[in-house]
Amino acid sequence: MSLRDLLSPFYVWQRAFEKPYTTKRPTLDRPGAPAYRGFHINITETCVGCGSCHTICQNHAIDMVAVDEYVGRDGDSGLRPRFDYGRCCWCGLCVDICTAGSLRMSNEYAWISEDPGDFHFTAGIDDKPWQENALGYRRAEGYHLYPPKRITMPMLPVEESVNTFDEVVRGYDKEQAKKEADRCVECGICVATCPAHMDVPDYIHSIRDGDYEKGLQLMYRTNPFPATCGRICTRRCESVCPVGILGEPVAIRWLKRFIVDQVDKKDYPRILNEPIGESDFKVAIIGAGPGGLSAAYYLRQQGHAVTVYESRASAGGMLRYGVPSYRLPDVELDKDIEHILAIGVDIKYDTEIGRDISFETLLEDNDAIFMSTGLSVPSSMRIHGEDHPRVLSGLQVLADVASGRDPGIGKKIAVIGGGNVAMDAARVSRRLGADVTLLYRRRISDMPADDEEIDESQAEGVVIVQQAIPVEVLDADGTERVCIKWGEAKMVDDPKGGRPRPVLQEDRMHTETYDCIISAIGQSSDLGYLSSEVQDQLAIEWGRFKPVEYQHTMMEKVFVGGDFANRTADAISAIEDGHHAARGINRFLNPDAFIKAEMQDE
Amino acid sequence: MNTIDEILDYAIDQEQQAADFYEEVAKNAETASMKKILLDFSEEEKHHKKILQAVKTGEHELTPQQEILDLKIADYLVEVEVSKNISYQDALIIAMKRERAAYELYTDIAARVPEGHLREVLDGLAREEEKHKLFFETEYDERILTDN
Amino acid sequence: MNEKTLNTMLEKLKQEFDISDIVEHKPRLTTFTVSKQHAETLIRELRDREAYTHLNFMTCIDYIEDGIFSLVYMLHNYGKKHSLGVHVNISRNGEEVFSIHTLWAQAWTYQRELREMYGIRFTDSPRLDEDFCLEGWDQIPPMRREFDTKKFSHERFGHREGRSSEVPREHMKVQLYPNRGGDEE
Amino acid sequence: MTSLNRHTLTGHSAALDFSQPEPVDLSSGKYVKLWQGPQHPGITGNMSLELTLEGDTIIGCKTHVGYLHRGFEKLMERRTFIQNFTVVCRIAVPEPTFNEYLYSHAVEELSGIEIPDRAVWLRTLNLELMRLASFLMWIGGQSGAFGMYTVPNWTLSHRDFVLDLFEEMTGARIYHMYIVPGGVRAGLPEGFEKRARDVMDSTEKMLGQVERVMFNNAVTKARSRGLGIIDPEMIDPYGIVGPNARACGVARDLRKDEPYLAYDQLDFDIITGHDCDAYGRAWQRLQETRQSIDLIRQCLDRMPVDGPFQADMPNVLHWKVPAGETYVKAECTRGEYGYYMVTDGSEYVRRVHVRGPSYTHAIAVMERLAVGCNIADIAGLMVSLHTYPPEIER
Repeated sequence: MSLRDLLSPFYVWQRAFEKPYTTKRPTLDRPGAPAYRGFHINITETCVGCGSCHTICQNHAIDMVAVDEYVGRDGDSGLRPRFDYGRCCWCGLCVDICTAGSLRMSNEYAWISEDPGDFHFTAGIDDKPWQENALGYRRAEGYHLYPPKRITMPMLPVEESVNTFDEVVRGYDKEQAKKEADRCVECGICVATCPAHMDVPDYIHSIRDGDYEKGLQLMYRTNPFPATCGRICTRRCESVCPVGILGEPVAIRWLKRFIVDQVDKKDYPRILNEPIGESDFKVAIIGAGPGGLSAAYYLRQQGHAVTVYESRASAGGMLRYGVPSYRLPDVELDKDIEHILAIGVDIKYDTEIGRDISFETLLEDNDAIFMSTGLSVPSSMRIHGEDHPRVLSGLQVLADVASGRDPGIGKKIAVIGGGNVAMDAARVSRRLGADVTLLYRRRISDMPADDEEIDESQAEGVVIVQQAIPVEVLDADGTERVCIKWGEAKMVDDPKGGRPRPVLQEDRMHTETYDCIISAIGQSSDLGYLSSEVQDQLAIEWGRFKPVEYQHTMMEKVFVGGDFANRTADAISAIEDGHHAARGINRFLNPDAFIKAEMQDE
Repeated sequence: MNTIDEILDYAIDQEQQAADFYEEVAKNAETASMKKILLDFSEEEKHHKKILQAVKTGEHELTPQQEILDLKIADYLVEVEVSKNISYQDALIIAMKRERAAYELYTDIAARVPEGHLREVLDGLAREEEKHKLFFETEYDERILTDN
Repeated sequence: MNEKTLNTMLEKLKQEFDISDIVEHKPRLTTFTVSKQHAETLIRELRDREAYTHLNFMTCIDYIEDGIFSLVYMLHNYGKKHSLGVHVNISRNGEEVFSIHTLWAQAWTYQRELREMYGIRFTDSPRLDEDFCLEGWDQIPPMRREFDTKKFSHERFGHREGRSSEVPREHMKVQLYPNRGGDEE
Repeated sequence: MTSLNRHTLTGHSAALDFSQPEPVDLSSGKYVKLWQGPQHPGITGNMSLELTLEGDTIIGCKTHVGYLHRGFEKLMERRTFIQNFTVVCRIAVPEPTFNEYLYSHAVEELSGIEIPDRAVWLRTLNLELMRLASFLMWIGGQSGAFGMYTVPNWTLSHRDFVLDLFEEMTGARIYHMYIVPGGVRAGLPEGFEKRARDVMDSTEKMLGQVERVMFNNAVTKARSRGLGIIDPEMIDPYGIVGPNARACGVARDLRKDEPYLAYDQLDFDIITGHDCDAYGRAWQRLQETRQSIDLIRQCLDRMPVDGPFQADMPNVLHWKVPAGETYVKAECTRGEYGYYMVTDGSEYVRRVHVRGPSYTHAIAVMERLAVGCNIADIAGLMVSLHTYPPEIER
């Protein structure tokens, strides 16, 4: 034993004169680190109630509960997470997965209450002292628990696409689709917003499982046009997809298309194998667009004798005569239509109600009628000189091209409008070799057309002039040309609210000569086949129907749907109208069965 | 038209005439829904009339200095004919153009009278008509110029 | 360990023992399955002849669907920095297994744990039936896959009152579109 | 069969005698049974020693665990791959991040995920800070076990300074849940490096004081020299790893032997000792604590300050890891810590086995070294093996 070993320990005395390590303040006053994982905060206005926090919580500490402050609406389930601090382990996975970025943690970690119920609370709804706490854990930038970016869709390169009517969007391959399907958090919030309430999370799940036949079956439950909608759907679902709040929404439309692309048409009867019921009723359907054919598909499954009357030579309505083939190839549309017809739906082409058969006869001969004749008349601009022969309608140009006729547009043209028809007309014209200028009275951001359509149009060389209000059509030199006078608009805020309105600046006028002007500013319905008495009975307002529940009109046997009966005027809404009308017609034809069933439910 | 009351009476009468006009067109309209729209227009004119009557009794004041937004939609549209199967678009065009004409009339007269109370009343009436025009132009912008 | 030495060793072992399913997971880890009859000798040979002197661990995987337990002996060769995972498949139904408690001092502990958690018996393994982690356990051995932890906890412990959760999609359907969607036909 | 190889392998019969002690006749009155634990402060964590004494001398020791069994390996079979990462940290309470790292690493290896460079360095830093915190707690424990309570005050306060760093870096002091499959959850906060260096400087200074007070101490030496001697021949047969082995002169360290994370880019040598007793092991750990401070400084010097810290990940809500099997390991304060993972291609892991060094150190080794020990030294002996009961039970 050395002397050193005896003396050295007394060194501890030196510490007595140094600053102590301990602090005098009560420890409760010590705030957590800025990113401390303390008690939960939820910004309930931002939260969309997707329930991902509930799903990921390994402790089952989170319930999704209805709260008085929020009700379900597009993009918000109205539910909010409720925490059970008897189970929480403060891992913060709920914060990491939060699709809306609304969930975070405060750096508060001390909380005393005698009531155990206080530790079971709805963050942001039940008042808690840390709700306004600015510090605490939140998901770090660049850290994700699901891929925020979409799998890029292979597209035809612009230099090719502008020269062909071949489909621009090439579709995902299996690997890409699986990856994209993987991004879905399966909250199902999109289902409420989809007009047809398709089982979106379920068919996306089927892609992850590689079970495309199941995916197809799931889609046909609510939509007999999956090949079509997988291409041209307005995809309201994607606009509410929670994954899109902080990243890009799941490409629901492309995934739907992917499933259809995987299944051969000849396998449809085996896979879908719809049971056809027994019925003696006869139902007539006016218009073989998506609404009419959807109604036909679901009505036929009940066993009714279904006859569709179509004024044109082919079925599909606007899908065939309005949507260009580079967006929706005929063969894909036919894949949908042929299956609907294959289950025993009868169709009469080139048969116009009011000309070949009267509406009254139809009413007499059938037990119910579903009308879905859409918006087929192009709107007029009502400006001077509009009746110039070189002013064409967008609808006509599209129908001509769809039918294989030359619309004769020339080499330098102007398109007027900002909707999808205007974009279609512009892009079709580019494919026909014309230089295209598109005049729109508002800003590009105000355009009702799909953003993708706007982007692709511009990529294909369509020149968009925004805030351009046409005021007059003038004669040009020679009968093959036409002049348009337009003025620049400035956007003025509407004092009563709403979107800013364009105001013409009369000192900023332009005149330009074109080979033709394609007007595509909107459409209205053609109800000429209905007598004014019938129109009155149907209670049509502003050329549109206002059906009651189950698409029923004021006339006993008549149900309506599609563009002229809804405010959204897109294929998926028409499809749902048809499906819903089919339900309504079944209830109307078999009232006893439904009343019985409802009584049993109660 | 020299006194303010005379001017207001004229304006009130004009509103009544407009209301009568829409009622007349409504009578001939083919469908019930169009009838309803035109009768709504007529009600709107009667509402205008009430406002002017309130101005006359002093219960309401005109606002001659107010800036009213002019969307200039009516200015460049073609004249349309009144018919029994008139469309909503055309009914709106007729309404816009009538309000525009009234506005121009009052502005015109105002320019010819000396500055003073009378002129203020005329300017005020012009603003009223401009407001009515904006009402129909907004409707046109919302419902007709949808571009879809 | 270079590939050649490894292959030479494996070839040699294959000749002597009933070895199958050789998988090289990464340069430092190879696993294979050996029949129960050969396993004890093989493991001893690996320790004494091939210098796999370190027992990293010993454990068991329950392949309930195949009716087997796969015992895993992870052996390490410090010199070659290589690990060998030796799998020995036995029946789930109470098949008794040789003990390696004479080869490594900690082996009996593993075997005692495996008896408790899976119900596997190791011949002559010391203190095999002493409780390890569990005291007064009256259920089936808990690591067997058929033991349902959630059910057990539901039955054994209470629930907090007032807990219930709604599914966003169902909630929205009831609220927003009760008569629509693909369900009611 | 029981005599197999016992005498033939090395010739050192004593080291390789694994046999259980003979039961004694308690009714003879010669012996006393004494339970130490499970809450005894001289036991590192909650486990019990069932001691048989003859006078002051221990003639038999049985260990009892089970007070911390939470069935994590079972729970992990019933949770998704992302959920598990919040569970694993609890498997070794004073040193949770090794579980986070090894779990994540096993999942990444099986799913073929390469983590970005910055995540590699952040993980290395995190693990070394953990080693430092763990050693600081251990030094306090060892000193306390020999009856000196000044040193625990010093070292545990410095451990708390390291925990402050963890709190900043990870959002929590103990269960950091920072290392996640795919990378880490965040970069370093503003000013972290400076604060970390300050803590390193003051800890280094404090360690000097500890050396003077605890190691150059006649009492410590008297009580720990010759206590719990590990015969080097025991090392492989007993599976002894880490500082317990290195203190016997066995130069094995996974950071060097099978480098993981950024260890192949750090400058350090394996530290070894030659005294196989409790003092030698304590000295070994003191040096490794200093080495850890050096490695932390190297990490702070060399780590990239920007760039991604997470690999591209699938959606963790329905993450399926391909079927496979792996064993990954890392050098924790006690030696080889390992995760054996078997996956079957589903959303759940098929089997995870966690290999903690205490499994043998606290049971087989302890039961053997205790025999012949004085009852007063049993706590010091137990601590000198540096064991964590929760990793035995999982």
